[in-house]
Amino acid sequence: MTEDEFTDINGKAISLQCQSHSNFCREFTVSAPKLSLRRIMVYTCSVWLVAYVVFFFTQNTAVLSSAIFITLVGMMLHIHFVKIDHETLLIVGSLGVQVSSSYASGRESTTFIEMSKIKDIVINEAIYMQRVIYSLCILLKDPSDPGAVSTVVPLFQSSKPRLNCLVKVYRSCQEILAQC
Amino acid sequence: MGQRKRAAIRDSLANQIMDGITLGHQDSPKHNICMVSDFFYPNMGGVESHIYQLSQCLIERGHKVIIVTHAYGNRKGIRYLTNALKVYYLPLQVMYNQSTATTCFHSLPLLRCVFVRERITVVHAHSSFSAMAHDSLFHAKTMGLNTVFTDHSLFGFADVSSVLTNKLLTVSLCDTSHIICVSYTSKENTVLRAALDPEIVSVIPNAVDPTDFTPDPSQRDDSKITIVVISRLVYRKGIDLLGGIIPELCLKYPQLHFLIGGEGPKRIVLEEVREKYQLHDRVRLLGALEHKDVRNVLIQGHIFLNTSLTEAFCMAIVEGASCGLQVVSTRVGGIPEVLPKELITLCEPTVSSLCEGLEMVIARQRAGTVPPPATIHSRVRTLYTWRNVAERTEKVYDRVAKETVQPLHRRLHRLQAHCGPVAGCIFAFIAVLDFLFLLLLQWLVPDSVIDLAVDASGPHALWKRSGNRKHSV
Amino acid sequence: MGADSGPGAPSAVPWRKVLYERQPFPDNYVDRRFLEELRRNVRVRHYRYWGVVREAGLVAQQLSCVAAFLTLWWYMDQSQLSPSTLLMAGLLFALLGYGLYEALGASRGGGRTRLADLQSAAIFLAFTFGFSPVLKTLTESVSTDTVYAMSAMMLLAHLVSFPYAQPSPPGSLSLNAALFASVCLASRLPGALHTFAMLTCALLVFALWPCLLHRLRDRAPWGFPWAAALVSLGSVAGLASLSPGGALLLAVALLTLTLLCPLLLVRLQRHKDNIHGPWDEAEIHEDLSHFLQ
Amino acid sequence: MVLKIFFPRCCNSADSGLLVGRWLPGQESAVVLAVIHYPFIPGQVKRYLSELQAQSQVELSVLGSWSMPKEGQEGMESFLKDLSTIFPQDRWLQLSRGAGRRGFACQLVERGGGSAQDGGDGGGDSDGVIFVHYDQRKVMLSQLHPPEGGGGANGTAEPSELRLVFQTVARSQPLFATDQYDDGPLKVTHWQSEGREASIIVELTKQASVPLCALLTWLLSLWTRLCRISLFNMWPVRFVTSKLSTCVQLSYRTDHLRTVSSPKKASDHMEFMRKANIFVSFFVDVALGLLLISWLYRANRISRLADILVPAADHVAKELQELLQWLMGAPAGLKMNRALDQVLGRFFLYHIHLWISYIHLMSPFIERILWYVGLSACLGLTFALSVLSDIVALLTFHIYCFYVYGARLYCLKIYGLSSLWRLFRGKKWNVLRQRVDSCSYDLDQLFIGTLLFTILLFLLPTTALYYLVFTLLRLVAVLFQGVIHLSVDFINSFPLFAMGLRLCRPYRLAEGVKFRVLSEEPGKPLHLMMEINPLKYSSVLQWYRTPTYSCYPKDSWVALCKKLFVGELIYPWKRKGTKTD
Repeated sequence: MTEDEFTDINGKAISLQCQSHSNFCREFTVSAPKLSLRRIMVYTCSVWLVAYVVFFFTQNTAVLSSAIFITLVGMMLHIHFVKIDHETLLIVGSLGVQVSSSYASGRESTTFIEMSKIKDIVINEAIYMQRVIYSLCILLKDPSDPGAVSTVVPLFQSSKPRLNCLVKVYRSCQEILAQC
Repeated sequence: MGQRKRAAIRDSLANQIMDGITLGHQDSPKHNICMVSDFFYPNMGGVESHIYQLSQCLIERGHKVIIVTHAYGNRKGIRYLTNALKVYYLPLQVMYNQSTATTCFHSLPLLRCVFVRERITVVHAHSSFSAMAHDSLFHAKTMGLNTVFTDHSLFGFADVSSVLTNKLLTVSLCDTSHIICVSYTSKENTVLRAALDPEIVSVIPNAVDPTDFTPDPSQRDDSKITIVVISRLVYRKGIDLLGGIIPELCLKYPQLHFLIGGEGPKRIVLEEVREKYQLHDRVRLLGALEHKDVRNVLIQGHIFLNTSLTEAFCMAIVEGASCGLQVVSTRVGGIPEVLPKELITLCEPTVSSLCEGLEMVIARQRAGTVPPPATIHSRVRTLYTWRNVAERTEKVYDRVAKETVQPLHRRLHRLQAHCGPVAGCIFAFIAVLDFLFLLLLQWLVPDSVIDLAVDASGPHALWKRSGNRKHSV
Repeated sequence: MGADSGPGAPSAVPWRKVLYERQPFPDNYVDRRFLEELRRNVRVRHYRYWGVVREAGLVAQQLSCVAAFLTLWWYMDQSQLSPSTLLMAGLLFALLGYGLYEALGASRGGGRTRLADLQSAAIFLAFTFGFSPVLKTLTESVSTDTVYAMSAMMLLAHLVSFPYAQPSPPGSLSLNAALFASVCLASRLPGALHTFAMLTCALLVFALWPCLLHRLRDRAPWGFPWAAALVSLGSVAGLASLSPGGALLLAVALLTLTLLCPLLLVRLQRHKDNIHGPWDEAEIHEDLSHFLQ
Repeated sequence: MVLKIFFPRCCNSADSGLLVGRWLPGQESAVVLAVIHYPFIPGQVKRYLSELQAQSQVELSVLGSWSMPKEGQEGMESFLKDLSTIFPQDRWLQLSRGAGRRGFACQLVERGGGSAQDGGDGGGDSDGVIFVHYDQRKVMLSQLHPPEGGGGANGTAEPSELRLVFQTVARSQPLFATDQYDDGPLKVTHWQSEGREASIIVELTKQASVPLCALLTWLLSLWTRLCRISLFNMWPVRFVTSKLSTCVQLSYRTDHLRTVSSPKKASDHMEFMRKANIFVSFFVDVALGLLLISWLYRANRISRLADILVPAADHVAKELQELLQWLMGAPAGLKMNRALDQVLGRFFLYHIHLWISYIHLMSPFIERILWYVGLSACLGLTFALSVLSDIVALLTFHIYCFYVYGARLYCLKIYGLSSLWRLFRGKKWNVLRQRVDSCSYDLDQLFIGTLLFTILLFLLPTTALYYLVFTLLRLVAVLFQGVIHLSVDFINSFPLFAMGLRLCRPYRLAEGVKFRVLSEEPGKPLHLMMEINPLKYSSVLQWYRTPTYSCYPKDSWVALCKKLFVGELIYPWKRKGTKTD
């Protein structure tokens, strides 16, 4: 098991954890930095400040309680639906590829793609938010026409690692794909 | 990630980062060229094929070429064409006639990203109708890149709209390093329009691929005489003249046939003429033609007729002549420069003059005094080749690469001095804003964070090298 | 062939403006003959002052027509002119005009018979007469200012869009605008018969008079300036009976239009600077429409 | 090639014996279903297997041997090795679990076709084996999505490996019927179902449901025949029934009941789920309806309702009258044509007058009608709601009429104005070329056209105002009906059963699987745990929503606004198809 430091496309530090369970089963985990307490504090405080200003002018206590409620609910929603803690790619030779992302709240969403459906794993260029970036993608076969690609499943979508990190994962994956 | 598209960077993807040995000849410097235009495949036309063919020949000569255009319908993202020609279809809003809307700023983030990641040294914009081309020139100058512009069209000076566009062109070209025009007439026009120093304007004609347009006399029916017209059916192509020629000649020569390829708003004129004079069997309207079908239509005719009212170069007559047809054309724009006198009959843009010219050619055709198609083809074949165009364009790049791009204060000064007090000040202000926007972007996303792209063509090309390797094995 | 222009050895071969030949000059070579085909002011027409004045007379007389119509309406609105008088006068003028029209038109083109003319006249009269009560109540609830503003706009539109080059048949937009304005104005009049008379008058002034004038200009060119002058004088005189100031203004406007504007046009021709060259879009001078008709 | 062995968790600590299962065709993988313990008689094993195979249509076979060393059974290994000669197979697995160790050891003995030569590579190849542990019960009961035959494109391709595993386990249900504690000739370890008693009750209900279904079917056929009588097929009746939402709901429910009560057994999972969903939602619907009845018929609520209803309708008519009076004046200071305004206003006032007298004629019977209509709630809440919607539609019929008059008048004006505006500019619409051409009109055409244009233009505000007011009224009524329709549709189509299943037994509806790495010892085979990935709630809704006549507005908002502007009649809550047939 090795752990390397890389950066994502915005220059933030991320870490790639490669775990080799056997020579045809590998697990890659890209972890984004944890939810920073400072940012949460800044957001919460700003919301409360605004609420207090409103309260100052309206003298309505409902504003304050709703501000507290909004921050709490917003934080819950954020950690449950938005903030992704780490993304895992488990590739098992001849069985398939499992992509899972776990949210900061511990919720996990997993998809398993069988090897028979996978055409290839490639590094792809894509236009994303006024940028052109590289991303690792799984190409799925078209069931009616085995030569064609029906869908492209992008990997590591929340932590967008840079090319050097992708190349490392890509090579490992290709080694396993070449075996079977 | 809406715009993801497959770009099969495969196999030895990472190798190129490790070993960057250059293969190929080292005699001249190699450039990283970015062609920018709103017009590219799948749109069809002269500019589109010019960009494509020129890029192919430049790749052949060892340069790295990428093309940037806007997204066409579902075709967005990054694609590769033949010989690893990389095309960026950027998601910019199309406003009118396949030209993007421009705000001078909104395209900067994407274009900067492309320029940085592809390590572009020369930005080559095409067509004065393309807003994206002008945008990219503007941004490239802000980023300190060398710029080249190719003008494909002619403009008048008479009406209000041309006065405005000419002003914009003046602003856009006033600090562009070099300009390329497709004919001498076009050069005179561009120099006048943009108030340029004629020294920085080169004339490099368009070309046709002669192998695509070979004659085949067996395809044509010699019992009748067929006149072929291939153009978009719009006013500028003189379709109204054609509508006058058809009844005149058809009444005179019963064995005369017309074959008209193309589509456009003026189609209705031709249909009305055909209905009125009952010429359904002699005038065939083929509708829009694909580029590959053009030759099949051309070789069915004896005479190629071009009725354009204005034309910078006119590839169509070269294609017609290359297929061995007798060419009759109006004497407008750069057309007299294109073909030698023995291959073309030039007429004034009036119905009577064109009919006269056509009758003369028909008489010669009947008498059998015209040279055989193969002779004409062999004469035309060597006139315009893309290799030659690429060679001459390369020299322009070499010259441009030696020049230094003007720093911001000089640029502002030049804008104010050259473009008039009002427009100059406005655009100097916009240039400053653009520069500030660039600084902001550089602070938000530093150049070091942008991944350098894997070269698909050029000296460090990944694909070419893997190809070479295969050969050596 | 290179892009560098350099001094270059003076070549024996003269430069030619052709692309099909490889010439021993760099691509950015600038010859002495560069821009020699540039022409200035190729198609400038030299106007004669009195010719322009003559043409401008048409504009002036149209303006006077509008003024005359408005004068008539004013008299009707003030009930100083009875509708029957106006109708009678209208009938008289119509018959006179028709007679003149027929006399001038030697050949009857287009196949319009007298019966068709009669039919048209019947339709005009019947519809106008039938609708005049409706028209009368039409703008009741609309304020007078709105009606005036709308009429002014429409009359202006009529003047702007009037096909001065070829006034017969009168252009759709100009005629419609004038009729719209006259309907608006007529609906303000005190009675249904007033409305009817006013509309008939509008028809005469805006629809039939331009036809007659056009024929007059075609067939009897000498008579046209006199007719125009007559109309202008008549309208000025009519307006003078209402308000002398307005008449003065109208007279000044007419004089400016007929005398001053042509003078300016002829004078300012000298400052024209138009660039022409081989790059210009060729213009089709022939009339190609005859192939389709 | 990597060998995959799907191994049930319950057999982890079974005694030594034979592995029974199936080699998946075309895949390098085996599914172990059960372990037959020593001692056994080979002939009996073979017979047992062939019986099971006939029952379950799965090619069961002996895959190999399983050894779980215990004290006193030292010689077992060599014995198990020899078993391969008794059960001739192409490949023979030898799994063994070391005492106190978690991992398994695996040996694959391959035999060439026909020859008895042992493949020698069995021993060292343990690296190329993956053990995938699975929970036999969950895999057996779960349904992989998309279900087979559901997607047309997927149905043609051969099933994937996972699907085969799921199929194999699900089909070999008869194997799991044998009880561990039965005194049979063979001792087998596999998943055991518990709670026989509950299953007896289920069985009894099944038995009872058969005559019930038959009765229901008979009743339904009677009802259908009644509906088919030619009297009901005449045009006016059909037209009315297609407009009344109660009748639509009735036919819809009949369809549902027919589906549920059909005596055929559900052929596949989707159909079963559909039936269950319909049944549950019908049940809930009726329960809610009964609840409503019990509330409604207590404390004389019906008569109070009737007392409210008539004055309400009266009040609405009064309000409308006042509105019309207001419109006939100078509403909001707008400049209307007085004559036209009076004509229109009087026309509508007369209509309202008619309406009021009709209501008053009806008022003595209202309570009766309501009483009987209320009974319909025992058929379900949806019926009550549909009846309510119909009543609202009937009570607002005058508004509908006004709307139609206004819209027609306005539409006519707009069309006239648009074509006259073209004439005004000297253009005309070319029908053949579908575009506006320029055209030179005759003098008389121009004159009359302009006259009409002026008249229409000045009358437009009056008509437009009437149209606007009545359209707004109409939209309010439509909105109310739309809300009722939406709720009825929601009750009809919501897959209650599937949702409940997803909530209580998440593994029953599987979207796929997920794997977890169990142990990793170098040199030992890889162990993975296969878990069921339950279907998302949104996908449950998408898969199992009962298809209904959907009554959402089909037009986009822009199209709706455009229609409103040009004065076309809108029926936003009705399906488009109903009007045509």
